Amino acid sequence: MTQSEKYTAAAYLVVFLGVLVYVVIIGSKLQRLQREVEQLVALVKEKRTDG
Amino acid sequence: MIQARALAKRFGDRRVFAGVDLDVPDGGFLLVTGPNGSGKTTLLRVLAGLAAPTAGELQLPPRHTIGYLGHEPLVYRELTPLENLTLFGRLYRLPERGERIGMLLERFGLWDVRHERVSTFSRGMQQRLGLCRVLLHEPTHLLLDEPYNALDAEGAMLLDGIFDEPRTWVVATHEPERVERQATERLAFA
Amino acid sequence: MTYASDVAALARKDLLLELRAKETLPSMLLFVVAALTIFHFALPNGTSDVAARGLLWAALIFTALLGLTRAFVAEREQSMFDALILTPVDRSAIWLGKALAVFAFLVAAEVVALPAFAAFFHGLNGRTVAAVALADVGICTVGTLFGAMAVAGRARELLLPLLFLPMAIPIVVGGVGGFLWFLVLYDAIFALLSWAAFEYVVSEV
Amino acid sequence: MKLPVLAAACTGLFGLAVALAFFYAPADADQGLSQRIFYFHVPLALTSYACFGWGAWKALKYLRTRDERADLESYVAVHQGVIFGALTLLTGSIWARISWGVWWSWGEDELVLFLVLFLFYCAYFMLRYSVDPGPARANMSAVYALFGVVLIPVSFLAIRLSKQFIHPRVFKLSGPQMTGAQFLTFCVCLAAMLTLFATLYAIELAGKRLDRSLRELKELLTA
Repeated sequence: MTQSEKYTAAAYLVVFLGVLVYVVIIGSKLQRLQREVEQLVALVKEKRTDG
Repeated sequence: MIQARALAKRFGDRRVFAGVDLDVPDGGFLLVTGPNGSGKTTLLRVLAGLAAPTAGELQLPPRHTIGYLGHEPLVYRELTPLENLTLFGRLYRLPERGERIGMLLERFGLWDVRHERVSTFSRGMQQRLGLCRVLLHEPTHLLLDEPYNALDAEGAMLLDGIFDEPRTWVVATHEPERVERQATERLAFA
Repeated sequence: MTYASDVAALARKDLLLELRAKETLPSMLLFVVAALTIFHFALPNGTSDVAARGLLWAALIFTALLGLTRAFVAEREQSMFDALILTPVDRSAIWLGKALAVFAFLVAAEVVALPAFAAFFHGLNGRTVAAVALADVGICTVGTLFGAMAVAGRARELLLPLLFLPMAIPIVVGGVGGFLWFLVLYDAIFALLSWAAFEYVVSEV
Repeated sequence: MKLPVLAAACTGLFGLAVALAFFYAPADADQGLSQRIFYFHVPLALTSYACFGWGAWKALKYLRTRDERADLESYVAVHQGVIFGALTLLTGSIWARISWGVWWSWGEDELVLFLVLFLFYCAYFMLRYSVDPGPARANMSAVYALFGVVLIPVSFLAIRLSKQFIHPRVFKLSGPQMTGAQFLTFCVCLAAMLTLFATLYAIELAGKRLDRSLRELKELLTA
């Protein structure tokens, strides 16, 4: 692989990694939202029992 | 005339107030009561056209007929009373400014200090200048937020006199006794 | 006619406030001369004329930034935006009044800076002076609008340079290169946009 | 329903784009393989413009209708624009490294324009973080996004002008004088990027709306 071919591959890799990092961030956000939903469900249950 | 239907306001997630319905006819007197931080100030700012409601319908009179006085006197501290009132007189396009400014300063006991900077004034004197600014353009609708708060005894007595003038009032206070007799409508904030 | 008199009243108020406080203008004057002095040492002798002129523009942009950061401090700290918005005055008059006041301060600073530049570095040709005048218009129109935005934020001294400097890049290019037509184009486009947009920046209604 | 279709189209187009870029498009005469970066770098730049344009369009819609959703959409679009902008700068600097052996070249108009826009739109987020949420912040963000879009042609013209006195260079007319095959590959790559924008935009928007309604729900429950 010549020098410029390595760089070309690197460029495509950079784009792929960029998108991958973005998807991972969105994934962690979804997990946080999932935890929040569970908290809310617990809250409603707790309100329902002593309501 | 001030009218509102299902008025609501939120700051980000915090809900300040919701479902507020108002009907203040001309000459009416709406008394808004409630503890500090219950949304009175925000409601008055919305009614004065200084803040946008998050939801609900709102009918407001034209801007030049509204007078609003909040916790701040809304005058430039580095200018003198005369300079402040002259500036606002010009911005409100008042024809014979000089007379009216002189009369107001006289009435609120600020005539002798008309050339001194507002920054040298006591809190009570600043609030009285705020009242001069509010009354300068003879608004038909007056929105006062905790008017007695920063006023000294003399200022409070002057304010009592003003409430008898035929205008449409909206007054927010957490000690309503002083204006109880004039109130035609009430709105209590929890 | 009332629009012009509103703008005049507001601009006079700002000049009066400055006359009273005497903060913004002295600091701009000292800043620009100090900056030029520092640039003198920063430049190895015998550098090209373009390099020196480039530094003049850098000094002018940051001096203007100083004035713009101070522009709405009185309105923000004494919540005077509320008072001004309550009046039946067109909101863009508030912007134009303030822009004219800042323009006056900037020109006053330049009346000292340009001769100093001519003395410190090489001479000054008419083209550069014309470019400076045109650039001032662009700086004050856009800068005043962004000043009103920055003052609403928490870290306003940090925010204004971030908002304003990217917009100043075309001004510097036009200035250093002496493309007067480009500066006129920039001024026309962004003065109009700032004039129309100011209302949304100061009031929620 | 829209999201899976978008995601499928996006992956399909990307697969096709990479295949075309590496195997179908004929190698460029002088630049050889490195010219392949062109098929990602330029579409990234154009998509970034599209993001900022979309953000400005939504900003205008917000100023007209004062609808909170438009403010959110404008924010997400600008956010996407900055991400695509960053990728453009990275691939551009790699391309400069191959072609001229330097990591950054002021001679390349588009790269410099992207640097200016990148600085400008990063300040957009500084503005949003430093002003409290509410109509005032939405108004200012909308005005700023509109300024950004007007800044694109103005600063492009400025950079073109700056070439005359910084280091005059004969202009490189990088228009589409590509061969038929190259142009087809370019269009597929562009389509892939735009779909990627649409997909990520839809995902992030859904996430933000979910976040907002969850907070509202929490507030109702705890109030």
